[in-house]
Amino acid sequence: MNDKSNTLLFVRDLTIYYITDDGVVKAVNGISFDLERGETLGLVGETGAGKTTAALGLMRLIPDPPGKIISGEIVVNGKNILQATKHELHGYRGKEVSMIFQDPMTALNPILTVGDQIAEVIRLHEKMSKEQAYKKASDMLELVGIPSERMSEYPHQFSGGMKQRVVIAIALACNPQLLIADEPTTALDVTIQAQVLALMRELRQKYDTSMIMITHDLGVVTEICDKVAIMYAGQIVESGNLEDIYENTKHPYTKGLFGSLPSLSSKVNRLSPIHGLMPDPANLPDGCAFHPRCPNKMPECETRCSVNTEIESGHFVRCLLYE
Amino acid sequence: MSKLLEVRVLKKYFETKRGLLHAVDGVNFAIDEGKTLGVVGESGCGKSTLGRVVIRLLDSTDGAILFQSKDITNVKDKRTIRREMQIIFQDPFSSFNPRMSISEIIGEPLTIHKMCKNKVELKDRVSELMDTVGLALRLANSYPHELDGGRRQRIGIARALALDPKFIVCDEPVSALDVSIQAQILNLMQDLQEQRNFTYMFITHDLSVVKHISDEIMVMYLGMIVEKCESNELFEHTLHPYTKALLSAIPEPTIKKTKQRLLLQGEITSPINPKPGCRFAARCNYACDKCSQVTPTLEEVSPGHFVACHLVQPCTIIA
Amino acid sequence: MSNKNKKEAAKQSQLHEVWRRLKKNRLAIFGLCVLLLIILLALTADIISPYPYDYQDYSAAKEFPSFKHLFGTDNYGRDILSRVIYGARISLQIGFISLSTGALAGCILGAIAGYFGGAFDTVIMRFTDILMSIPKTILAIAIATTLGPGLTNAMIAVSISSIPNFARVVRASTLTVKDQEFVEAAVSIGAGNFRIIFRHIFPNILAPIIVQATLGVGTAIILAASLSFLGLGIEPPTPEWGAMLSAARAFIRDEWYMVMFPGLAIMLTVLGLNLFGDGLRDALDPKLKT
Amino acid sequence: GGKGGQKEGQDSQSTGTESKTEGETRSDTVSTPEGKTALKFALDAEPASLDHYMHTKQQGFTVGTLIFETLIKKDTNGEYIPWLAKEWEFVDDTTIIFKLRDDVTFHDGSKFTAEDAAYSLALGAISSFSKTIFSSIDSENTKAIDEFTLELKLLNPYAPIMEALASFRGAMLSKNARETMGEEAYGRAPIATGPMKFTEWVSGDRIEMEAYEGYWGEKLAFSKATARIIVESSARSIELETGGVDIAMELAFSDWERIEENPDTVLISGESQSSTFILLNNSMEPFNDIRVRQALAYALDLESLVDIVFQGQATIADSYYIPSILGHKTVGPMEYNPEKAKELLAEAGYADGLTIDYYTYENPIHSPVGEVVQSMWAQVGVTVEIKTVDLATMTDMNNNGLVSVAHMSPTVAIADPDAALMIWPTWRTISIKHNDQHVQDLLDAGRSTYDDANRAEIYGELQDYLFSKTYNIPIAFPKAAFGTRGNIGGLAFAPSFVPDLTQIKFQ
Amino acid sequence: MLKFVIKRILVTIPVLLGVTLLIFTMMYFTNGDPARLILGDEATEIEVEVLREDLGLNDSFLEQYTNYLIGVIKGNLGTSYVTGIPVSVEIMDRIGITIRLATLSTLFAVVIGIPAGIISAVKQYSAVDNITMILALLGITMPNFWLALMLVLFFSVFLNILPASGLYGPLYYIMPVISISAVSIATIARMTRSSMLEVIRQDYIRTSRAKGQTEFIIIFKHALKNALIPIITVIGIQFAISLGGAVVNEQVFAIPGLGKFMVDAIKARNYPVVQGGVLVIAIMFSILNLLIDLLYAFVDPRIKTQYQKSSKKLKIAKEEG
Ligand SMILES: Nc1ncnc2c1ncn2[C@@H]1O[C@H](COP(=O)(O)OP(=O)(O)OP(=O)(O)O)[C@@H](O)[C@H]1O
Ligand SMILES: Nc1ncnc2c1ncn2[C@@H]1O[C@H](COP(=O)(O)OP(=O)(O)OP(=O)(O)O)[C@@H](O)[C@H]1O
Ligand SMILES: [Mg+2]
Ligand SMILES: [Mg+2]
Repeated sequence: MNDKSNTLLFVRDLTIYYITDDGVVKAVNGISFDLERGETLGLVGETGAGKTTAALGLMRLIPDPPGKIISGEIVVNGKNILQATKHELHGYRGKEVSMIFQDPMTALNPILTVGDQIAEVIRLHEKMSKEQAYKKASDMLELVGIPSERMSEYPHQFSGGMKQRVVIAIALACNPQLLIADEPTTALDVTIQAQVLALMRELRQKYDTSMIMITHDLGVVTEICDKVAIMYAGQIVESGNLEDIYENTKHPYTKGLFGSLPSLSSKVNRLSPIHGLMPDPANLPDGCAFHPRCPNKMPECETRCSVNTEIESGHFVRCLLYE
Repeated sequence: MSKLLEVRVLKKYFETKRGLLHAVDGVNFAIDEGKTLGVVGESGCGKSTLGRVVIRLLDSTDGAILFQSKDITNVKDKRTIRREMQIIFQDPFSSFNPRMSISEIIGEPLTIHKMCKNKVELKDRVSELMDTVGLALRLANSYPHELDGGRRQRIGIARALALDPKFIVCDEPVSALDVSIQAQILNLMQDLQEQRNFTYMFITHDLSVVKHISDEIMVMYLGMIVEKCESNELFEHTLHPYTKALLSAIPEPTIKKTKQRLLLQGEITSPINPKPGCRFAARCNYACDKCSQVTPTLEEVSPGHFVACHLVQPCTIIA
Repeated sequence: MSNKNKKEAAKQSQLHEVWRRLKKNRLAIFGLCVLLLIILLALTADIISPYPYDYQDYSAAKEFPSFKHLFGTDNYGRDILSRVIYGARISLQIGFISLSTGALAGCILGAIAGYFGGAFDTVIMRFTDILMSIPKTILAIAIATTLGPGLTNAMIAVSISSIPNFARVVRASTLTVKDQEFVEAAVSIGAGNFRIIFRHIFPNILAPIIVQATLGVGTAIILAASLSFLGLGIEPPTPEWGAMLSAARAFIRDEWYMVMFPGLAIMLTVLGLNLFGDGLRDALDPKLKT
Repeated sequence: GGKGGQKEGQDSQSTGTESKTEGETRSDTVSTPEGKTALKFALDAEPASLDHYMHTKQQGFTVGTLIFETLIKKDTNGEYIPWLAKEWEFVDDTTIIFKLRDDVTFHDGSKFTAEDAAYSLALGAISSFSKTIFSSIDSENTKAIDEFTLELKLLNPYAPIMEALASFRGAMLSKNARETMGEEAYGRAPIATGPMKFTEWVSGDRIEMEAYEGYWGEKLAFSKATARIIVESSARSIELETGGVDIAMELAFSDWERIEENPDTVLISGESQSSTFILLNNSMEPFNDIRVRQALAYALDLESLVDIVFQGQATIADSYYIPSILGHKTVGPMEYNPEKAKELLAEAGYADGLTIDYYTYENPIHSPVGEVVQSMWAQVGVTVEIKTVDLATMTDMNNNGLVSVAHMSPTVAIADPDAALMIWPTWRTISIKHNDQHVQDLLDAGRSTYDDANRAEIYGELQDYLFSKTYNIPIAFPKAAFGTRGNIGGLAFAPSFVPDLTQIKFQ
Repeated sequence: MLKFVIKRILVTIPVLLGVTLLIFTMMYFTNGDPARLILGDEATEIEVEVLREDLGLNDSFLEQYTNYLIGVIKGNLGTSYVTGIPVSVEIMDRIGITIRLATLSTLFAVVIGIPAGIISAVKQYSAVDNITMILALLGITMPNFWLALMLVLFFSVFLNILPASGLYGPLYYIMPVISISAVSIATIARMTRSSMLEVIRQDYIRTSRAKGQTEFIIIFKHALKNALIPIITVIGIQFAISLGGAVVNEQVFAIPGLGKFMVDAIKARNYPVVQGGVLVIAIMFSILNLLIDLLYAFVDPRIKTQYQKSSKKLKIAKEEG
């Protein structure tokens, strides 16, 4: 915090709702976090926790209607993105911040060649001739481990892992300062996932890109992240560096997550899952959103939601137990 | 302990536009009653196909399936098979008819097999089943789309249980679920197994899950078994290079262990008209000439531990 | 008993859901109202139409619309309003009956082709290819000529020419539904083909069928009207709208109202059907609406 | 589509040479008659052939009047005048000698000779399309005596022979051309002696002709003629009004008034040679009962019917053919008396009503007659079910005697009572099926009598007899009209619906 | 690709056979004797019988059909009963007009319909969208012949600026093209709209937004081409309909096209013409379908590889659309 210049991203109280016919879906409820240059944040949460929504919010890509950014602040390089004009956004997206979407199978345009799609983003943000852009695109392709001869092939001629690598190449083509990766490996097999993760690690180092890694896999986080934020029902319930979260778990939800995981190293007869289900974001319970499932529930939890408490330097927990 | 199911040189080929797809190619294994056989492997390696062929949802191309020592490979009347062998599907979203209510879905097998004398009995049975899998009775008239994934998977289990089968193929029943829900379901399945002595064939691509639930594990690669042994043995004495790679690729949710990684090159090759030789050879870091010429067979290298790899069993085959 | 009631309630709630979505679509509701109004006219034609549809008042031939004859009279002195109202009965009858028989045949063929595949599929699809290789109007005219004139035969002609569309829609939907796991699940619990087709596949492909049908009724009405226009439809004095148009077209220059009102009637009916059908499609398939 | 495309291209070119461009033609017809050299007329149907021994379509005859010529013609006073034949002489009741012109050539340049004339007339006798008129010709013995002398032999005395020869039905063909081309090809590209020669036939669209340079007679006012086929009656009249055509045939009744009132157009109308009546199948229940037939006749309010169906453009039929034809005698009409009709029906055993099928085909006159008759007969308890069939089905059913009631509106081919009574011979397949030998006897007698007074008497008796029997119900003698642009002159009304286009003068 | 084309052509042969058999059977069982119709009702039974024999109408069903087929294989479609002209010649006379009219109408529909659909989709729920879609609906719901009559009434009668009938110059095409294309415009616009809406929701569109691409390029480069498959399908269907189904328009505008010709032939029991016409239309349809399939490959590389890999079952994409 003291060295403000090194902070790339600064998010405060970001709140995003989807206003649908069936009610207001409170997908993201006031999340705040910072990201330094070169740092990787893991954003972990179960389905529907609001991870993708938060990421789209950072890109200003929330589908509107029905999505609405209700309040908050997103500052990238000192600029408030929520106030940016359309024109500024075109320069921002893909150049300063780029995003890898959840499903590599559908993220590529099926009728354009892979080369076209990489070159497109280069031509948009860098003053280059067509030839130069294609040259750079082929370099990018090589970089992610695909022979550049395959530039003129179409996405359907690629396997899932290769497509994901193309998506990564597109995201990195303009050397963005921040890369948001939305579950980039969920759709892939473990062996391929390992390849892709290795590649991302390598590239992140090479370009010194900051990264937000969205996942629901606590294993993936340890592979690539410096910091972790655990999301539950649109809120960050616990955040800190890897050690804080993995070794010094505080929030009952985070504990529950770890208890639910079958482990390779130790054999347990039964897992100890969290009971119940994630609440419907259109109909969140009063008080702490986790209280209906919480083993440590206190009467107060039903009425009041805790504030974010910093229990150690950089380790935040949002739970009344630690307030 | 008796063998409930035995499979011999089972093959399943699909005709496709591009050629013959060897989805399952000469698989041998047996499952003891009351045990769980875990099947792991990458996407497309033939796990689901194997599961379906075993319970005769698909007809096999070749080989034999023995259930309770009876050859059921070509039995025409599948009614008894259906009652003895059931399946739980991966996708809790598409495995239910969206136009049927929960009670109708669970009651359907009972109706088809005329296992209830009247409506009242049917209703009672359905309530019982719902109770068993932990579904609240008030959901009886709901529709699947109104429920979350975890509950839906419980419906799937209840439907499979309805006919009181001995053997259940679980085709990635938890892959689509969040970890917290996944744990609930896994516990339920284990409870049921203990209570009713079910035999599971548990298909998954998640090694930690398979380790947690299985007694024996079978690793598949492109339609073939590459390694098969008792669960702990597999993790302690991994023999096949593919299994090794698989294990090392799993990101573990701990920050203590720094494990040595074994990255595979390239991706899974096409199962269409495969050439002779080890199917893993193209990606294998240790492959030699022989690997690309001779197909390794599954050999027992230590008691109960089977491997199909030339490097592990060098003396068994003469080129 | 209470279970049954609840079950009904649950089924209704699905319908409810569709209805709720539909209600929000103002155009669809407008279409539905138009449609209901026309159906009402058709049902109560005997009561509400001011004159019998075939009453010829020679002294009042070709009268301009007035309070006595709101839509004017035709060249036989028949009240055009009454004929348009009775015409609703005929046209809706043609539209609905011919379409539903065509749809039924098409659905059965399509389901067989899609579900069983193989030779069935080839034969049935070639058959629809054949029907589709002949322009609809010409096919309908050929059938109508072969069968001879008359309401029933016109309906047969229209319904045969609507078979291929349904067969195709149903086949395509069957193919997608067939590959879903719940069908396999039904096989796994021992369900037979019949049960699978009617209990599992059909209810799930109903939406495209209903939509196709709603839109198809409009097409059927227009096709039947074209047949009448070409002289192959309905026998006089049946007030079929197309036949009215056809007979009136000689008078288009001076007695434009003779052409105008039956034309508007067709347009309004088909418009209602289309608006409703479009709305229904959106309501049945919420995915389509962003 | 290469071929079609080419054709179209050529057409617009060839029209272009004649009258610059299409647009200008249109304005030509509207305002400037000077220099106008092309005639465009609209037909209501496409003839299958232009060879008049291959069809009976008046549309084909209309075009034919420009291409073909007859041996003799009839002038406005009703006198027969020489045409291709210079003179003729009745040798006896069954032999006529014709002296032909020697300066006539066919469009292919060959000479028109007695050989061609004999061939044409013999053909008329055997063609199924003209038999009714020419069946009396002795096709074996009709022959050329020398190059320009023709001997016409009749099998029996036949009074209407001169009328028939003067009508278009007796037009001359080229023996050589027809035999070498084949009858069908000849019909699609005829070669004859007329002032215009055939140039092109765009199937479904138009027939084009141009002036024949070697024509023996007076040149026509136009050097190019186009017959367009426009089936929709409203489209035809619109084309006339907007100047797209010079003449429109077969105008719908509803258009007459407007054409007449339009200063740019002229309506040429008059009594036609057609008559319209309801056919009853006399060999079928219940029409074999005269009481039923009469009842049906009494139940018709002909005045209203004529008003509605013909929009006043017809007279109520008072007999079995039109007054302008020899021997017409007013015998009807049957009075409108629904009470009497009911009585008769009751007498015949149909007090509780009767259901009959009425056959009609889609046609601007047929359907309305059916609808009005249906409504009128309903008043006396007769339920009529109208069956709209197409011509093919109707013909078929007629052959098999299955048509119970139908409406018919034939146009008499030649202005002679024998032709006018063409539906009455007992051998006819038309569904009148009266089988009355007395009718046949009278017809035979009339046919073979040359003396007009005697003939008139015979036909008078026949009309009385037919009326007493009510084998059918005459309804109306409709008028006919065609419209022309204001600058078309010289065109006389043609009761036969086949106007003599050669008379046209531009004003 | 060539292999694909050849296979496709081979597949159409049974369909064409089926078409001839179907029409033949229908005509065989139709009332009405062509011979009697040709000769008129003044001809005697004997004459009719002779003609029937000549035309081969007295042969058995099978004989007639095989004779017909043999003729077709030899390239002989028979001669028209009515005019005696070879059917192929008669059809060639008309096919040009029909194709030209259908092409113009379809082009017109495409030029109007696709932009209208795009605007509608991009401005979903706006006034422009609503108006366009209501107009499109009117286009579909208006009976074709009624529209044709109204056009004539307005443009030829009241305004007298367009010729009422015939096809003798550019001006003559205006009204037929409008009235034939009304339905096509509407259908294409609606299909474009819904297909665009579908595509706009896809992930790859979001990807290109994330790249910072401008909306204009996203719509025209990324979305439109992807949305094109179902649009091409309806364009094809509409083209096919106007090729054979413009009967009523042809009647109203006195256009000597194939449709009206066929209807007249059916009414006149002119069997060779009916058969030949239907066969030719069916052939045109299959050529059209083939062209459309090839167009798919041109638009969508996935389909192209599919064709290259195999020639079987390629209609999937089309049927889904
Ligand atoms: N377009 C939308 N309209 C309405 N609700 C939406 C929309 N997109 C997402 N939501 C809802 O917002 C909530 C958060 O969704 P989001 O996609 O951000 O979750 P996620 O954490 O990314 O989940 P996953 O792990 O499944 O990707 C969910 O309840 C979802 O149903
Ligand atoms: N009905 C079928 N027709 C043709 N090929 C099939 C069919 N079903 C499966 N296959 C092919 O057989 C192979 C094995 O498929 P299978 O579904 O058994 O794999 P899997 O191991 O279950 O994969 P996943 O983990 O993705 O479920 C795959 O290549 C698949 O494409
Ligand atoms: Mg997400
Ligand atoms: Mg599987």
